[in-house]
Amino acid sequence: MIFTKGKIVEQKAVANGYYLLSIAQPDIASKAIPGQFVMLKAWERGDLILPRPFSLYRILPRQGQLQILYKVRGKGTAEMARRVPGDEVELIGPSGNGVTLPAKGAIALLGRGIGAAPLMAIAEEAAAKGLAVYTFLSARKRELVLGDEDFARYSRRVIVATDADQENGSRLLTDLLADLLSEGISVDRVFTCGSKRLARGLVPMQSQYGFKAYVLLEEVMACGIGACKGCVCKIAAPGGGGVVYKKVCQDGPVFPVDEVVW
Amino acid sequence: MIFTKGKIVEQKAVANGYYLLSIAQPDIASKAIPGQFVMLKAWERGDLILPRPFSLYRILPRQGQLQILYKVRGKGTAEMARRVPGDEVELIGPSGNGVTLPAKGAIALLGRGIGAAPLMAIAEEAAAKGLAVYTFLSARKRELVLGDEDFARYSRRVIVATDADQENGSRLLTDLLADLLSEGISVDRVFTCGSKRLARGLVPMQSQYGFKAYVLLEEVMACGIGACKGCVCKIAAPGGGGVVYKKVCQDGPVFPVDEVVW
Amino acid sequence: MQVDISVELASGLRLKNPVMPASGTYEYGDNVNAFDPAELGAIVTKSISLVPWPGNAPPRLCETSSGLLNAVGIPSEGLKSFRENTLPRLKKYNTDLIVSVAGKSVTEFAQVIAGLEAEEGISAYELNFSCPNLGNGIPFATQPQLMQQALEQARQATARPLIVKLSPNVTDIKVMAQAAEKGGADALALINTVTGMAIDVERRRPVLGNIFGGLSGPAIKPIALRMVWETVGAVSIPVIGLGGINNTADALEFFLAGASAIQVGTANFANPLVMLEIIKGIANYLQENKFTKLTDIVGLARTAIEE
Amino acid sequence: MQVDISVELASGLRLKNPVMPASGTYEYGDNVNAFDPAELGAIVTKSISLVPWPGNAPPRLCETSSGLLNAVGIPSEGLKSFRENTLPRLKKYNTDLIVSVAGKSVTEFAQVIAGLEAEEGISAYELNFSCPNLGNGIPFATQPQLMQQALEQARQATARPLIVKLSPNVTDIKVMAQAAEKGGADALALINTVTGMAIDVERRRPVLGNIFGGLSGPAIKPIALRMVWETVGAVSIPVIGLGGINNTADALEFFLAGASAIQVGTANFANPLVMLEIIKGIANYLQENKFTKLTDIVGLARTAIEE
Ligand SMILES: Cc1cc2nc3c(=O)[nH]c(=O)nc-3n(C[C@H](O)[C@H](O)[C@H](O)COP(=O)(O)OP(=O)(O)OC[C@H]3O[C@@H](n4cnc5c(N)ncnc54)[C@H](O)[C@@H]3O)c2cc1C
Ligand SMILES: Cc1cc2nc3c(=O)[nH]c(=O)nc-3n(C[C@H](O)[C@H](O)[C@H](O)COP(=O)(O)OP(=O)(O)OC[C@H]3O[C@@H](n4cnc5c(N)ncnc54)[C@H](O)[C@@H]3O)c2cc1C
Ligand SMILES: Cc1cc2nc3c(=O)[nH]c(=O)nc-3n(C[C@H](O)[C@H](O)[C@H](O)COP(=O)(O)O)c2cc1C
Ligand SMILES: Cc1cc2nc3c(=O)[nH]c(=O)nc-3n(C[C@H](O)[C@H](O)[C@H](O)COP(=O)(O)O)c2cc1C
Ligand code: FES
Ligand code: FES
Repeated sequence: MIFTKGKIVEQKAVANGYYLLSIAQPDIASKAIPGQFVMLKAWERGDLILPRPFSLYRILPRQGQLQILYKVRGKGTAEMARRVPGDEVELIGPSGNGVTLPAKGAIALLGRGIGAAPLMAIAEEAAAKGLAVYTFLSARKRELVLGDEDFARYSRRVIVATDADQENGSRLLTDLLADLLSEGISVDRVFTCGSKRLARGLVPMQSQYGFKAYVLLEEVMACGIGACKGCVCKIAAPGGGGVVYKKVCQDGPVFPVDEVVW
Repeated sequence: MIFTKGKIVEQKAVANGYYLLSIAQPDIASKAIPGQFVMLKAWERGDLILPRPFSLYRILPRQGQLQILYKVRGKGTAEMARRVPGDEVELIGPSGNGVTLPAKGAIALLGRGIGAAPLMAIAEEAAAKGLAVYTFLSARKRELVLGDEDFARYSRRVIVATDADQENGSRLLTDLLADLLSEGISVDRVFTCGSKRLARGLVPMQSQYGFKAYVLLEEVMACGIGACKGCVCKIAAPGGGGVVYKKVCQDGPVFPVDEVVW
Repeated sequence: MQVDISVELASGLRLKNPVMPASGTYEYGDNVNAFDPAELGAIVTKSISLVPWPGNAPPRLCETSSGLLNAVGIPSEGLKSFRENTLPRLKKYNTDLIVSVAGKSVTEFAQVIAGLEAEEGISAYELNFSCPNLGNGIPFATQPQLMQQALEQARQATARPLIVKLSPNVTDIKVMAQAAEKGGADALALINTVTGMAIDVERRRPVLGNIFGGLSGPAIKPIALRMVWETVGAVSIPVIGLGGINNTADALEFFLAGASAIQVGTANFANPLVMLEIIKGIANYLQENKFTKLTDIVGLARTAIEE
Repeated sequence: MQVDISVELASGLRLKNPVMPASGTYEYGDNVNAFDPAELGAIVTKSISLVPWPGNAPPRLCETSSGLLNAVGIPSEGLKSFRENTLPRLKKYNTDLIVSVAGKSVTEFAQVIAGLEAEEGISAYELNFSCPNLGNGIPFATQPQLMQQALEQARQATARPLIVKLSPNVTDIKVMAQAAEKGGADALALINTVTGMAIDVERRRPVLGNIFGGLSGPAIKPIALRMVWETVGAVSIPVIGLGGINNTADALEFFLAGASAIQVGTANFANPLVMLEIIKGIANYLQENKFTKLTDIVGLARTAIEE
C-alpha cells in the first residue's frame, strides 16, 4: 500500500456536476492495474473524516499520472470539485484486485452513468493487448454519457443508449449486447459497472452466449485496505446455501456477476 | 441584531500572521459604534460550528465597509486568512455596548499586540469629535506594533514600546502614560485592550490622575447576543463582597477597570 | 397545495409548527432576533430555578470537532425576577410559550411551577432534570425513581402539559422515558447535552472552569437520533427530538425516526435564521414528496424496516 | 536528550511506547501498512470469538459530522482460524501483541483465552465486552455483575495481563471500571464506540443494515476524555485512553487526564501514518517541554486543578 500525496494537474468539467481530475502521482501510476481504485482525500475540513474511493479512469505510468472521473454526490466530492491545479490531495492505493483480461479474443464493457469510470482503464489495457473491445454506455441523457470519445479510441464499437433522448430506443445495454452477439460476434469476458440491473441481466446471458461476466461493485468504505471490515457485499456461499460477506475493497471490487447476491 | 453576509473587499497581511480584512457590509457599517464587535464566520467546514468575535478596527459608513484587524490564533482565523477578495463571510452584529466618549477633553488608548484592534475605531471617532487622543502601543517586537501609522493620523502622540527591540526601554504602557500625565497633560478617559496587566495597572492610576479607565475584555463566545450565557467575566458585586458574572457580549465588552475581578 | 405542519403535543397544546428553540440557546428581547419569534412553533425559555443561580465559573465554552462543550451551569434570574421582568416581555409574542423549569431538590420543580400557575400565557412546562440533585450530587435525569418523584409533585402542581427533558448520560434511555411516562409526563424532549471535557495542552489543565461540560451540536446527532428512535418505541406519548439539528435534513431524520416535533440549540449561534429555514424546509419537503401533513412522515423510517 | 516514552501496563508488560491501534481498525498483512508495525507500542488484533461470526448485514458504515458510525458487528474468523492462519503472521513483528477477545456468553471469553494459552508471543488479552450477551441481549459492558463474572473466568484461564475494554454507553463509567478492577483486570481501555444511528432522508430508512451502529472519531473525543478522567480517579490500575484521537495534541490530552497509554482507531483510515506521527510527536513534546519521561505528564491536568 502506498500512502502519499499527489498534485492536481488538471481539473476539467466534463458535464454538469461531473469532472475529470488528473493527478501527478508516479508511484501509484506505475503500480496500478485496471479495475483498481484509490482512496482520495482532497480537503482539510475536520468534519469529513474519511477518504473517498475512486476508480482509476486512466492509469498513465509514462506521464506519472492518474485520472479520476467523478460525479459530485455529496460533501466530499463537492470539495474535490473546488480544488484547482497545483493543489495537493492525499492518496492511498492502488487498492483492490483489478481485473484479469483474457490473453486474446474480445471483451464487452457495459457502463451506466458514472459506472463508465473504471471501464476506461480496462478498455485501454485491453486494446493495448490487442483484444477487441465493444463498449456499451448508457445514461439518463446524452451529455451524461461519459468518455465516449475516449472509449471510441480503444473500442471496435461504442454503442450508446440514453433514456431522455431515446438514443437506441432507450434500450437496456444487456439487450444491445445481445443484439451484437446475435450478429455473430462473440466475446470472452464482460465487465460492467454502475447498474445493478445490468449486472443481474448478465447472469443468464453467460451460459447462453458463452462469456464470463464481472461486476465492479461499490460500497461505502472507510479504510480501503481491508482493516475496517465495513465495505462488505453479499456473496453466495461456496457450495450453495447461504451468503458470505466479502470485502469490496480487498476481495473485490471485481466480482463474478453470478456470485453476487443482490 | 443584523445577520447578514458581507463581501471581502481586501485582505492584507500586515505582519507575519496578522491581517487586515475589509468587508463590504453597509448595514452594519451604518449602525456600529466604536468598541462594538461582530461575530464572523468565513468557512463552510462543518467542524468549526461557531462564528468568532472580532472587534471593528474601522467603521466606514460612507464606504459601507468594516475593517477587522486579526491575528491567526487557531483554526477559524487560519480559515479567515485563506479567504480572498470577492469571497463572502457571514456576520452577526453590531454586538456589545461600544464605548462612550467624553464630550470634550482628552483620552488615552493603551493597546498591547492585537489589543490595538478595537482602539483604532475609538481613536478615529474621538478625533472626529475634536478630542485629543494619546495612543500607547506595545508588542513583543516592532513589526507586531499594529496600526501605528493609522493611529498617528488621529492621535496627538503615538508612543510605542517593544520588548525585543527595547524601544522606550520595553517599559509598561501604564508607566509611559504616567510619564505623559506628569508632563502636565491630563486625560479624561482611558481605554485599554490586550493585556490584563495594563488594565490592572490602570486601577490605582484613576484616582491619582483623575481619569476613568475602561477595558475591552475577551471571552470565548458562542452566540455574541446574550443567548448562551457562555461569555461571562467576573465583576465585583455591587455593594462589595462577592462576584457576579456579566456577559462580555451583552454587558460589555467594555467594562470599568475597577469593576473587573481578575 | 398547503401542507399542515402543526403538531399536537398534548391535549390542548397544538403548536403551529414543530420547530422550537432548545432551552438555553435562544434569546428573546429587543434587537436580538433575526426573525419574528412569533414564527416559531413555540418559544422555550432558558431553565428557571426557584432562587437566582449564578452559574459556573468561566471559562464556560469550548468548541470541539463539530461540537460545543458548555459549562454554563444553568444560571437563572430566579422565579421572582422571571415572573416580573422576563415573562411579561415573552407573553407579547403571538406563539406558544414553554417555560423550562430547573431544580436541585425533589420539591423545587413543583415550587417553581406553583409560582407560575397564576400567570396566563404559559402553554406548557418543560422539566430540565439535568442539574445535580442537592441530595446526592447526581442529576435526577439519571435516577428514574427520584426523577419520577419530582415529576409527580410537579404533576400535582399544574394541569398544564408537562414535557420532561431527558439526559443522554444513561445506560438505557428507555427506562428513563418510561419512568417519565409513568410519572405523568405529557411529552418527552431529548436529548440534553452529553457530558464531556477538553484539556488545554499548553496550559495543561481542563479548558472549562467546571472541568466537565455538556457536549452539543452536530457531533452528538447520531446519539440523539438513536435515543429518540429507542424512546419512540418504548412510550406512547409524543417525543420532541433534539441534539445536533443543523438544517432541514437533520430535522427530517428525527421526524422519520418518530419525533413529533424538534428543537434547535447550538445551530442558532452560527445561523440565527436556521429555525425559520427549517420550518420552511419541512413544508417544502412534504410538498415535494406529496405528503399533506407532517404527521404522515412521523416514524416512517420505522415502518420501512418492519416491512 | 533522549526521552523515555515506554510504559508499564502491568507487571511484566512494558510497551516500548504508548501508542497502539484500536481493535478492529488496523490491518496487519502484506502490503497494507504504511509503516513497519514493529514501530508500534503494541499490535492489538481485531476481536476474536470462539467460533466464526459473519458480522452484520451491510451497509455497515456511515460518516457523520466528525464521526463514523460502524455496524460491522465484530465479524471474526473464529479462534481456530485465528490461531492457525493469523497468529503466526502476527508473531513475526518485533513488538508486543495484544489479542482482543470477544464473546456472547459468560464463559466464551475464558474459552477463547484457554485456546490461546499454549501459543507464545501473546503479551496480553484485551476483553471486548461490547457484544450483546446471548442471555439477555444487552452488552456485558453495561452490566457490572455479568461483566465481572465473565472477567473472573477469564482471569482463571490465564496468568497473562488482562485489559478490560469499557463501553461509554453507561450512566456511570466509574461503576464499570471498579467492577473490572475487582474482577481482576490489570488495565482498562476506554472508550469503545457510542451507540448512534443515521437515517437516509431520501430513502426514508435507517442507513445501516443493523439500524444502530457505534460512533467513533473526533466527534466523541470530549466524551472519551471525560470518561478517562473519571476512571483514572476511580481505580488504581493503568488506563488506556482512546476515542477520537487524531493527532499528537489529542493524545496529549489523554495523558494529561491520566491515561498511561493510548489507542488510535478511526484516524488510521484517513492517515495510515498517524500512529507513527503521534509516537514522534509525544517524544518531541516531552523534549520541548523539558520532561524526561512520559510518566511525568500522566495526570498533570489533574494536579493543576487540585492546586
Ligand atoms: C471501489 C469504488 C470505486 C468508485 N469509483 C468512483 C468513480 O470512479 N467515480 C465516482 O464518481 N464515484 C466513484 N465511487 C463512488 C464514490 O466513492 C462516492 O461517490 C463518494 O464517496 C461520495 O462522497 P461524497 O462525500 O461526495 O458523498 P457523501 O456525502 O459521503 O454521500 C452522499 C451520498 O452518496 C452515498 N455514497 C457515499 N459513498 C458511496 C459509495 N462508496 N458508494 C455508493 N454510494 C455512496 C451516500 O450513502 C450518500 O447517500 C466509487 C466507489 C467505490 C466503492
Ligand atoms: C469581543 C471580542 C473581540 C475580539 N476582537 C478581536 C480582534 O479584533 N482581532 C483578533 O485577532 N481577535 C479578536 N478577538 C479574539 C478572537 O475572537 C479569537 O482570536 C478567535 O476567536 C480565535 O479563533 P480560532 O478559531 O482561530 O481559534 P480557536 O481554534 O478557537 O482557539 C485557539 C486558541 O485561542 C483561544 N481563544 C479562542 N477564542 C478566544 C477568545 N474569544 N478570546 C480569547 N482566547 C480565545 C482558545 O482558547 C485557544 O486556546 C476578539 C474576541 C472577543 C471576545
Ligand atoms: C449554551 C447552552 C445552554 C444550555 N442551557 C440549557 C438550559 O438552560 N436548559 C436545558 O434544558 N438545556 C440547556 N441546554 C441544552 C440544549 O437545550 C440542548 O438540549 C442541547 O444543546 C442539544 O441540542 P443542540 O445540539 O441542538 O444544541 C443548553 C445548551 C447550550 C449549548
Ligand atoms: C470499523 C471499526 C471496527 C471496530 N472493531 C472493533 C473490535 O473488533 N473490537 C473492539 O474492541 N473495538 C472495535 N472498534 C472500536 C475501536 O476499537 C475504538 O474503541 C473506537 O473506534 C473509538 O476509537 P476511535 O475514535 O479512535 O476510532 C471498532 C471501531 C471501528 C470504527
Ligand atoms: S473499506 Fe475497510 S475493509 Fe474495505
Ligand atoms: S456569547 Fe453567548 S451570551 Fe455572550
